[in-house]
Order: sequence, then C-alpha cells, then structure tokens
Amino acid sequence: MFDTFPLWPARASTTAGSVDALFVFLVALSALMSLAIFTMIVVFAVRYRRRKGVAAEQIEGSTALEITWSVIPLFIFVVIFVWGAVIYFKERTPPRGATEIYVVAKQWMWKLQHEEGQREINELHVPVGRDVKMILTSQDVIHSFYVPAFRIKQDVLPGRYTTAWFRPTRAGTYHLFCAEYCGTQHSGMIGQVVVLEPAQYQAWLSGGGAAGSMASNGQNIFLQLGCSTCHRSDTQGRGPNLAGLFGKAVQLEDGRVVTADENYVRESILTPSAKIVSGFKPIMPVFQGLVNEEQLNALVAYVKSLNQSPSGAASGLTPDAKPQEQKVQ
Amino acid sequence: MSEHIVSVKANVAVWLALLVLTGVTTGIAFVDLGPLNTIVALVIATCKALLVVLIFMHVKYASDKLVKVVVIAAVFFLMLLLGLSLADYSTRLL
Amino acid sequence: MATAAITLERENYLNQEYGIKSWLLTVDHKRIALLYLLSITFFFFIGGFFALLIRLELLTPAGDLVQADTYNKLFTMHGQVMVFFFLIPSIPAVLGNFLVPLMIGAKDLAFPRINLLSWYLYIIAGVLMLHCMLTGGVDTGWTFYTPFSTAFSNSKVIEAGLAIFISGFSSILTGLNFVVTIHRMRAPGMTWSRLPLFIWAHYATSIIQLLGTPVIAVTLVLVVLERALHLGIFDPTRGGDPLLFQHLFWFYSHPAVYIMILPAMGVVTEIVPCFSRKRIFGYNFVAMSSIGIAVLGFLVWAHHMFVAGISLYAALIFSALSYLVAIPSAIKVFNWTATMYKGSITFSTPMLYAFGFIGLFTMGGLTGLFLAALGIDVHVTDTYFVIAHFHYIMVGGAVMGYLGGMHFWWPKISGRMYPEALGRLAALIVFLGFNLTFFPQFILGYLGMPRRYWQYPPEFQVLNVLSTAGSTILAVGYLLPMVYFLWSMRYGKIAPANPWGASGLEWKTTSPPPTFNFEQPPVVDWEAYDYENTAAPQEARFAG
Amino acid sequence: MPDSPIAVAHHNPELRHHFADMEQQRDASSLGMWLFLATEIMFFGGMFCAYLIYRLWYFPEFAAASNSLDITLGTANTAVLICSSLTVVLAVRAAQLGKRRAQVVYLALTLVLGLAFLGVKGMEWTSKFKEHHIPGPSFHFEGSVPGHPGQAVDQQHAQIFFSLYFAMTGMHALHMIIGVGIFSYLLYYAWKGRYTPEYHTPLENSGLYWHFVDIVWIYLFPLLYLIDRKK
Repeated sequence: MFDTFPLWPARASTTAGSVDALFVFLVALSALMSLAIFTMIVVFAVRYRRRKGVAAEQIEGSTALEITWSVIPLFIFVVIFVWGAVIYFKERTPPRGATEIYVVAKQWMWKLQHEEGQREINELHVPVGRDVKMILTSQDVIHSFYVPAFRIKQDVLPGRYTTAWFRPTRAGTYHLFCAEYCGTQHSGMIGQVVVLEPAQYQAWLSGGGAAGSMASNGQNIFLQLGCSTCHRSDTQGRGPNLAGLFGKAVQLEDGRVVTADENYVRESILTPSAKIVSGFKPIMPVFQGLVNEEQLNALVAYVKSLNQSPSGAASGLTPDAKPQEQKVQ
Repeated sequence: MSEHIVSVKANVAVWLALLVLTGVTTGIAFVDLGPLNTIVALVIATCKALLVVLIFMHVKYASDKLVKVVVIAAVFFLMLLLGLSLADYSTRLL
Repeated sequence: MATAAITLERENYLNQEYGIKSWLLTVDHKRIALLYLLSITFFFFIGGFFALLIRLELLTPAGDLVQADTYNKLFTMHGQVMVFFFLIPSIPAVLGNFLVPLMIGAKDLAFPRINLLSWYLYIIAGVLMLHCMLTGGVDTGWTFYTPFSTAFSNSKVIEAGLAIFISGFSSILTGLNFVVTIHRMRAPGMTWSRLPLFIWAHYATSIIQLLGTPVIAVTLVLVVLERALHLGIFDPTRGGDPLLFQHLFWFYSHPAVYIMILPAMGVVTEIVPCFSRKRIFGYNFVAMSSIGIAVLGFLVWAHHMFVAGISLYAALIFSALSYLVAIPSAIKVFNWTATMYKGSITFSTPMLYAFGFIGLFTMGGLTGLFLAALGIDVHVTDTYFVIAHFHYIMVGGAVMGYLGGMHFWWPKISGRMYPEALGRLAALIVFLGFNLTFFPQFILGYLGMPRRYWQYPPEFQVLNVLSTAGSTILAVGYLLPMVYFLWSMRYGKIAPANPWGASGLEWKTTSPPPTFNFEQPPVVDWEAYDYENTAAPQEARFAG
Repeated sequence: MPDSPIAVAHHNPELRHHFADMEQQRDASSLGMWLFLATEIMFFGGMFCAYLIYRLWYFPEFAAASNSLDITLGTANTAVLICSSLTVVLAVRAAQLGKRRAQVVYLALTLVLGLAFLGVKGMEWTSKFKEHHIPGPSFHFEGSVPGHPGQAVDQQHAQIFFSLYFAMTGMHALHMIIGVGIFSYLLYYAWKGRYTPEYHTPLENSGLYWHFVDIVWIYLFPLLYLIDRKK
C-alpha cells in the first residue's frame, strides 16, 4: 500500500530532514490559521444568521485589531523567512572537500561524470555519508536537476555553471527528475540516483569504465590544445600561471577583482577577452565552438586539480609532460 | 483647471537650453572623466528631460497634482524594475 | 405581475436598440461588458476543455491518451487561454466594465470608444490565438521560457506571442479607462472614502495593468524578434542571458496574479457586507490593502526564480519581500470575517461563493507562505505543489469571486433572477469539485511530481485519479450556472431594482439600467455600505 | 445615440455626451494621455533594463560598438528632434490663442522635422547594413575597444549591443512614424479650423506624446552614442 500510494517522500539526505521540519511547522501553522478562520466563519454564520427582529449591529472597525492582525503575522513571517533562508543558504553553499560530479543536461538526457572519470547516463551512483557537489550545465535549453528524496532542485542553464550539493543518508534508489519544462520528452528526462553503502560504492567505482580521471583527461586536452605553451608553471608564460589559481581572487586589467570559480574558468576559456588578468595581453584565442561541454568540464576539473597536487600540476605545465602528450595523440 | 499659456520667450529659452545641453553632452563625452562620464551624460539627459516635462509638457503649470503623481509613479516603478534586477545581477556568484 | 410588466417595458440598455450593429458598434459600457462576457465564456470553455484533456491524460502513469507533443501544447494553451483570455479580463472587463460607472454614478466610462477598441483588440488577439491553436499550436508552456521558446521550439511561438501582445493592449486600455473614470467621473458627493471597495480593488488592479503589462509586451516583442531575427538578447549561445527573460517576464506575470485576484476580492467585499447587513469592517484598511497588494506585488517577482540561478542575496531579498505582500492579503481575510460578527447573515448563492472564496483563498495564500520560504521552495517549485497553490488562488479565488459576482449582479445585468436553489447547488458542487481536483496536487507536489509531465512514475497514480475525478465534478459545477443563466434570461423572475437590499449606487437605478445608467444624475450623501439605512429585501421577493 | 437630458444643456459640439462639461472632458483626456505615457515608460523600461544589464556585463564591447556609431548624425538628429518639440509647443500655443494659420505652419514644420529625423535614422541604418552590423549570420564587427586598440572584440557581445541598438532605435522610430501619422491628421483638422481655444485637446495630447518620444531619444542618445568616447 505504502509503495503504491505514498503520502510522504523518501528522506535520504541531510537537507531532507531540515526541509521536512520547516514543512511540518508550516503545515501545522497553516492548519491552525485556517482552522481559526474557518471556525470563526462558521460560528458567526450560525450565531448571527438572520433572525426576525434582530438587526445587525453596525461596527465601524477597530484600528487596534487591524494593527494586531497585521503585526502578529509579520512576526511569524519573520520566523519563517529566517528559517527558510537558513536552509537555503546551506543548500546553496557546498561544503569544502565535497566529491564533485559534472553534469551535462541535454534534450532529453542526463550525462554525468565522476571526478574519477566514470561516466553515467540518467543514473548516478553516490556513496552514503559523503558530500557530493554537482556542477551542472546544459547543452541546449534550461533543465532542472531535481531529486525529491534529497529535497534539492537546481536549474541547469546553457552557457554557464550552476551548482547543487547533497549528502545522502540512506542507501536506496531514488528518482531523478527534470523539473524545468524542456520540450517534447520533458517527462522522459528522468533517471535514478543510486545511493550505495561506501563499500559497495568502492566496488562500483572500481568496476571499471573510467578512462582516467577527469583531471587527467583535462590535462590531455590542455596539452592537445596547446594551452601549455602560454600557461606555464613558471612566471615566463604569456598567459597566467594556473597552479593554485582556483578559488583565489584575480586582479583584472580593468581594476576589477573576481574570484576564480568554475564560471570564471569556463568564461576565460570560451571568451578570454571578457576578463583580462592584470599584467597580461588579450592574446588568447577564443575557444567557443572548439571544445564541447564535456571537454570544458574536464579542463575545469584539471585547473582545479592544480590546486590539490602542486607536483602533478607542475608536471602538466612543463615540457616534461611531452610523453603524456604523445600518449594522447 | 484653467490653461496656462507659456510665453514664446520661455519656450525659446528652453529650446536653446536643450540645444546647448545637447552640445555639452556630446562635447564632454570626449573628455576623460573616468566613470563620471556616464554619470554626467545621464545627469544632462535628466536635466533635458525635466525641461521638456516641466515646461514643454506644462507639468510645472498643472494645477492638478495628479499628473505629477503619475509621472513620479511611472519613474518609481521603472526604478524598481532596474534596481531589483540589479540586485540579482550585481551579486551573482555562481 | 402588473408592476413587473411595466418594469420590462421600461427602456433599458438591452432593449433600446436591436440588431447586430447596435451591439458591435456600441459604446455603452454595459453592452461592451456583455460582449466581453460572451467572449471570455467562449475562451473559458476552450481552456476548460484543454484542462479536462490534461486531467484525462494523467489518469494513467503512461502517456497513452495523446502524444507528448500534443500534451505539451495542451498545457501551454490551457495556461495561455486561461490566463490571458479568461482570468485577466474576467472580472475587470465584464463586471468592472458594467459596474464601475454605475457604482460611482457616471454615465459611462471616460473613454467609451477606447473601451470598445479594447474589446476589438481582445477579439483580434483571440482570433489570432485560435488560429494559432488550430494550425498547430504552441508548446513552450505559458511562460515562454528562453532559449526553448526562441531557439528550440518548433511550434507557433511568434503567433502566440503576438496574440498575447495584442491582448495586453486590450488590458492596458481597460485599466487606463478605469483609472481616469474613477478619478474624473465620480458623481457629486462620491468622495474617495465613500467609494465601494470594489472600485478600490479595480483601481489597484488598473495600476498593475498600466505599469506591468507594457513590460511583458516589450518582452514578448523581444522574444518574437529574437526568434525571427536571432537578436541574441536572451540566447546564451549568442552572449545573452536567459534569466533576463525570466526577470522581465515575472515582473509582469507575478503582479498579473493580482490582476486576477484583486477584483475578486473587490467582489467579495461587496457581497459579505450585503448578506451580513453590515458595514464593512475596517473600510480604510481594506481599501489600502488593495493598493498595498498592487504596489508590493511588484517587489516580489523573482520568488519564481529561487532555483533558476539567481544570486543567493537576491533570493534572500525577494523572499523577505514576498512575505510583505501576504500582510495586506491577511488583513482582507480578517476584515471579511470580522464583518460577519454581529451581522444578520443570509445564505444566498453569492454569499456561498464568498464563503468559498475566503476558504480557498486562505488556503492558497497560506501555501504561498510555503513557496516564499526559500528552503521549501527549492523542493516544491516546479512541482504540482505550485500548480495546486496557484489554482487555489486563481480558480479557487478568482473564479469563485467571478461566479459570486455574476450571481450577485445578474439581476442588475439581465433584469432577471436566476433560480436560487440551483445556484446554491452549483456553488456547492464547484467547491467540492475544486477541492477534490486540487488538494491531492499539494501532496503530489511534496512527493516530488514535477509539473508539465506527460507521463509519471506509477506511485503517483492514486492521487492523480482523485484529481481527475474532481475535475469532472468541477466541470459540471461550471456548466450548471451557464445553463441556468441562459434559462433565466427568458424564464427567470423579473428582478426588482434592488433584490438584495444592497446599499451601492448601482442598485438605486432600475434593473437593467437605462443606457445612461441613471434617470437623474445621482448625488451621494451617504457613506459606503450604509446598511443601517438600507432596507433588507422581503424574503419572498428573491427566494428561489 | 441620443444625448441624455443633462448634456443637452451644453452646446459645444465637441462635448461628448457622458461628460458634464468641457473641463471634465479635458481633464479626463489629459489624465488618460499621461497614464498612457506611464505605460510607455515601462514599455521602453523593459529594453532599458536589458541595456543596463548587458552594458555592465560587456562594457568594452559596448564602448567599441558605440564608437562605431556616427556621432555627428546622432547629435544632429537630437537637435532636429528638440526643434520639433519647440514647433509642437508653438503649435499648441497657437491653438490656445486661436491662431489657425500659425497652428498649420507649426504643425507642418513639426512634420518636416519628424520626417527629417526618420530620414537621418534611415541613413544610419543603411550604413549599418552595409557595414554588416545587423545582428544575424552575416554580422561582423571590426572596431576596437577604446584605449585597447590591439584587443580582439568579442563578436557576440558586440552583436548584443547592436541587437539592443536596433531594438531600441527601431521601437523609437516606430513611435516617430506613429507620431507623424497623428500629426498629419492634426494638420488636416487644424487646416479645417477644428481646434479652438475652447477645444484643442487632441493637439495638446498629441503634443504630450511627441514630447515623450523626444525624451526617450534624449536618453537613447547618450546611452547608445556616447559610451566611452574619450580617446
């Protein structure tokens, strides 16, 4: 019975509990409010129904009452607002060190790739208890990444990244929906999120299918496209040194300071002239149309990896990397 | 509401002022004032618009406050559109 | 019966002239109201037909009744027809058109010919929309989100966009007419504090029509240009930002909800005092809350975009502002309830609709609080929770208000009484059918069923079946008044000038009113809702 | 449509039946016109909003593209429009004073100036067409960012500028064309002597419209033509 006629969605992430708590609070509050109003209406309707010889009593109004029933709700609203905002703030702030999964949405399919390189379509395997950050982009129209059991939803936009994160708390298989109308097979753009126990997840991960991590794929593309000629690991390059760049503040030529996040790296690859790093010339060619979304994701993953392992990073930026380059070709 | 008839002199004065301001705004665009260039251009445009609204469109002489309210309300709502949109665009991170 | 015969023979706006030309070229606001009544009823049934097909498709989890593309067109055109061709014009263009001059003691609206022009614009837009529907339709969702609408959809986006653009001008001109009329055409003694609250509500509505509609007009122009000429303003592959479209779209389309609900609130504010035989409780607060809703309604649009990729800080601002608009709405509900206190209440059909309105609007409003709460909105936005919420406001609220108003003023409009017993029955059916249709959708939404789904996982079926069952009941509830209104035009009892013993100026003239509304220009020397000095009707005169 | 008994007492043939007197009629028309202009502000406002966002995003390209517009023609056209506003004001004044000939002369002048504006606009658009600055497949922009002659200009971002340029000036020109139509109508009836000191509301309201279109241009000119002109 429960499976065919559920009345409450599965609760499988840390966020789900806090969303449910606020939801239950609001349901209780609404029930109370409507009960109060409906009771009053019914009582008045019965008590003051028209009777012979009893005239209505004309009442002008009451400023005190008006202020009371404006101010009390206002206070309640402040509570709801703050409560909802706290949850939202957490939902939109991915914790540090989260496992990253790159998602490319297209009409009408989800393409997902793990940091370790595994690719999945319309299916996502994640372990229980680990923070997972989704880096989402779309190849065509706007989609929306929605996992009801995690209570998360994030629109997936073409031309930029959006992010979402969750920490699964319970193993199981859950719905993945596209929640933003995207054309003919919108309702067919569904999949599942499989939450595994850590051991099972490791087994799944080692099950193969990955051709190198995303960062190493990115490194290959980086070399293939000749990026390393200018973006060198020393200070001699004609482009900025990318080691340790990610997440840092970048001083631009026009005086602005921006944070080197995923969207910055993306924009700097596709339309380099948009933000010129201070001290460098706008000589980088435009890569819009030359790299697809998956390659772009790999490049972003690679630039990020330059933070985590300085040694590995250096190897990618120096001529030592030649052998790897040949491997690509 | 009796109509106010603006003198030819006043009208011509406004017209001359508008022409002068047009010249000024074009000229000053070639002077480097940094970010002030945009502000100066918009201030001059607003002065011109005010001249037209107040004198040419007779708002200054309107005995009825309603017209002023309508103008101010429309500008206010336009500012809401621009301002609240900017609230998003100026603080977007990811 | 003798007096009734005399009433019938009296010259009124209906019998003053005959012939199709006397209708199509009329500048009488009352006749134009009837033209609107006919046309929006037509579109209401088209939109309702689409709704029934949608519900039938959702009876089973698999997509089996219609093709996916057909389904997408059905919900798109259901939305567009209902929003732009039924709800937005419904109360303002029919009841507002008919009543605004009558209530303030004017002979007509300020610009009668522009009023007729509005109707023609509406008809041109409607014909264009029909042509669009019959030659393939449009599948973007009523929201026209880019870049789907501009670069990917293969349907008739341009035609639908232009139809809505034109209907927008119809709406603007109606609002303009109302504002000028209310400012300039009031009868001597009809001060602002004596205006019926129906007028205040329409005044607030008109402000939104005037200041919001042009923004969607220009946005649709840009969408059309973008689709035709590839301008790139909303296209990310050309450097544009699709979220800019959403900002501009919701700048109008959120306040548009208040275009639909404010007039309905105005209707309820007339009905409740009348059938409680009492002054409205807190006149000033009810009046100002209308204006407050209109103005604050412009500050909250991006709460439709909390998961769309707007900035975190903007989301916080818009969430906080969204709660502000709930305050004036709450004030209204409390004041209607307080008006009943120590009244002398009767339960005629309009009052039943008013009860229904208050109940459903309260639930719609309260679930709005859920959606304004950021953390919850992330989960329930774009699901059936939203669908249920806005149908509680727009159908449970606006349509209940519209039907209540139609019953309340039908004697004035047609000069005939509708059958009271059937009226009460229909009100009950609508209320029950509505709740059965839409309440399960709240649960569906929280379970996570996304909106605009042609097929869905099987565990959602039970609730969907309940909803579909409810929709058929609702359909019966809507057909019933249509039938007995038509019936009453010929067989209904002759209506007296003031069958309800209501206090408004519109009841002081004959039913139906003469072409210029009043035999003698009225002079107002009483306060609004002066039920102390208005005689209650004799029971026998209106009991069905 | 027969007049109601009340309206019969007044004899101005221009008084419509549902107004009590000429003053009420005039006040209503004037308020209606101002409300219409308020909607026009919001109509253009949507485009100004788009302009604002993209100007902030793509400032270098906006500057480069703006510099490619003909500032001489732009300034001259602004002056033309301002002159036309003066002639409109004088035409309304002539009506207020009951001078038929002056009305006709000023209205004709307004028409000439309005058409001159549209002519210049047409010339500018034509040259844009020749330079491939029309958004679309053949769009190509070769200008450089002011102060950074070597920097490549992003074609797409420049195209956004021109999209907005054509949308905004196009919508403005459409309003001008409608204005020219209205003023031709006014000219005809002014010639016929319809507008008197007692009744010249159409003239007055059309004047308001014309001035409004002028004001839109007063903003469009610096926003489109004068971005970062300093060398």
